[in-house]
Amino acid sequence: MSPQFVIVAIAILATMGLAVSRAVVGPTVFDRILAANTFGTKTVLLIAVVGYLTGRPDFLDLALVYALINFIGVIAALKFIKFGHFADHRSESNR
Amino acid sequence: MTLALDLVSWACLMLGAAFVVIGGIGLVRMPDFFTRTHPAGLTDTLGAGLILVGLMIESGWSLNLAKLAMILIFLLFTSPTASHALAHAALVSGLKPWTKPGADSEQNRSKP
Amino acid sequence: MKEHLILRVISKELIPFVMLFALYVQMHGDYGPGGGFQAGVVFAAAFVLYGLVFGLKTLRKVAPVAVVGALVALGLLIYAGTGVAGLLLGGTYLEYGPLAHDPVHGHHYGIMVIELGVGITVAAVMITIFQSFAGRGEPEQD
Amino acid sequence: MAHRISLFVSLATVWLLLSGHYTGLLLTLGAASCVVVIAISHRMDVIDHESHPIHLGWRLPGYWLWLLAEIVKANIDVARRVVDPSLPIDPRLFEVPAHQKTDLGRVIYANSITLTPGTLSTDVSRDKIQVHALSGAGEDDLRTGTMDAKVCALEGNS
Repeated sequence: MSPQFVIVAIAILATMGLAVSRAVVGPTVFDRILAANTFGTKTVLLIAVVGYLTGRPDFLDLALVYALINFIGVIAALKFIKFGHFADHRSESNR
Repeated sequence: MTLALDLVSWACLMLGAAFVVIGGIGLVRMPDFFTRTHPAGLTDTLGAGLILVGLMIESGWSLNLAKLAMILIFLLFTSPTASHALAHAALVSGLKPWTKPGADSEQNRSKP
Repeated sequence: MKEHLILRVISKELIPFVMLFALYVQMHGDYGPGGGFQAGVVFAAAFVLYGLVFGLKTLRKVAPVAVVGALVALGLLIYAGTGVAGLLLGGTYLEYGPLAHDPVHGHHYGIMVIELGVGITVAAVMITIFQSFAGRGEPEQD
Repeated sequence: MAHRISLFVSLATVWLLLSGHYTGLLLTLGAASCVVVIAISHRMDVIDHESHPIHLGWRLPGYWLWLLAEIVKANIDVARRVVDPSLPIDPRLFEVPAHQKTDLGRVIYANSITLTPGTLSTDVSRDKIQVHALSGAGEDDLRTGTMDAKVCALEGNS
């Protein structure tokens, strides 16, 4: 087991914990989405690092998928809190 | 792997880990949403970048290097987009940015 | 969100690569983590992003409900058809061996075709779910 | 048409880098996948000069290198502010002029601003970009107009 990966994994986990605490405290919904986004990108890193830690770099595919889903999730959450639904809006004037 | 590369990889991973943790601390310490996006950007740019570069050096010339590069490029494309969309939505919804108490920076500031 | 400049440009850049990645996951089911189900979900994610950014109406133009519905059935037909093909060629239902002269190749192709069927169905179902759920609360006009 | 060819080339490159299995069957499937993706992208109308900026050409890598140096500098600055016990921040919201001629140029500029921690673009309009900065230093950096000029140079005259 390589110690540098363990240290990095612990650092990432600590940051994820901090992000979760921010998501719980809030106070606004945007803080929570921001924290969720940070949590998501840290998960991507964690998957990559754990892949190397366990000697299975196949995990990188999963990290790519997670990065993708994270981005789409944030956009979807934003659209939802903005309009309350995903349908086309009459006045989509959000340049 | 040669010793030099090993050392560079170690340095990248440790520095990246440090940036990620500092970003996490900033996320908790900062006073309002807009200031919090900056440390969050810290973890997504140099934090993620250094960790992924460290892993790239570790994997040597292989397809894993290409995949790590793809993850990095993907993050560098999406993370500012998500931050911008979030900040824009917050501003449109009427969230007021926190300013330093006592300093009315926008009026007092002389334009250089 | 079509007017949102940055989101629009970045999505246009990303969507083709998301779809390609989905197809990669689809084709490499035997070699790494992946397979039909995951590929279908990722493929549908590209359409969900498109629908979120460019609007539901545009998404319906690109992926009409009727076509997507037909694809759900097509995927299922491919799956069942492979099974029946095995039956007709002298094996049991969903036995891949008889599909080629060499049973090993038969297994290989059989699994690939089955996964393709799964992938098509999952992607189509996901897009259908998004279209119908996103349509809720739609202003009753057009 | 040039954009489709360049998209095909980049898709094929990505496939080859991802795949790692160079057998006849998988290469054929890969080529077929690229064609399918281009067909669907064409239907979605997402292939054009915005999504596939081949006209920027070789100027892009040079810009990235410059941006990388900026990102590193900004990262160190923000990290220093975060760990400082007195939290020396002075956030402000302001607008900077954007002289880019195309939407793509403005997108590159806005995303570059966001990508350097300490500044965050919050709104993009025709000739200016609204920015939230963590400190006066970030604002001064942007007000020099170096990044604006770099992105304009990247756009070229095409």
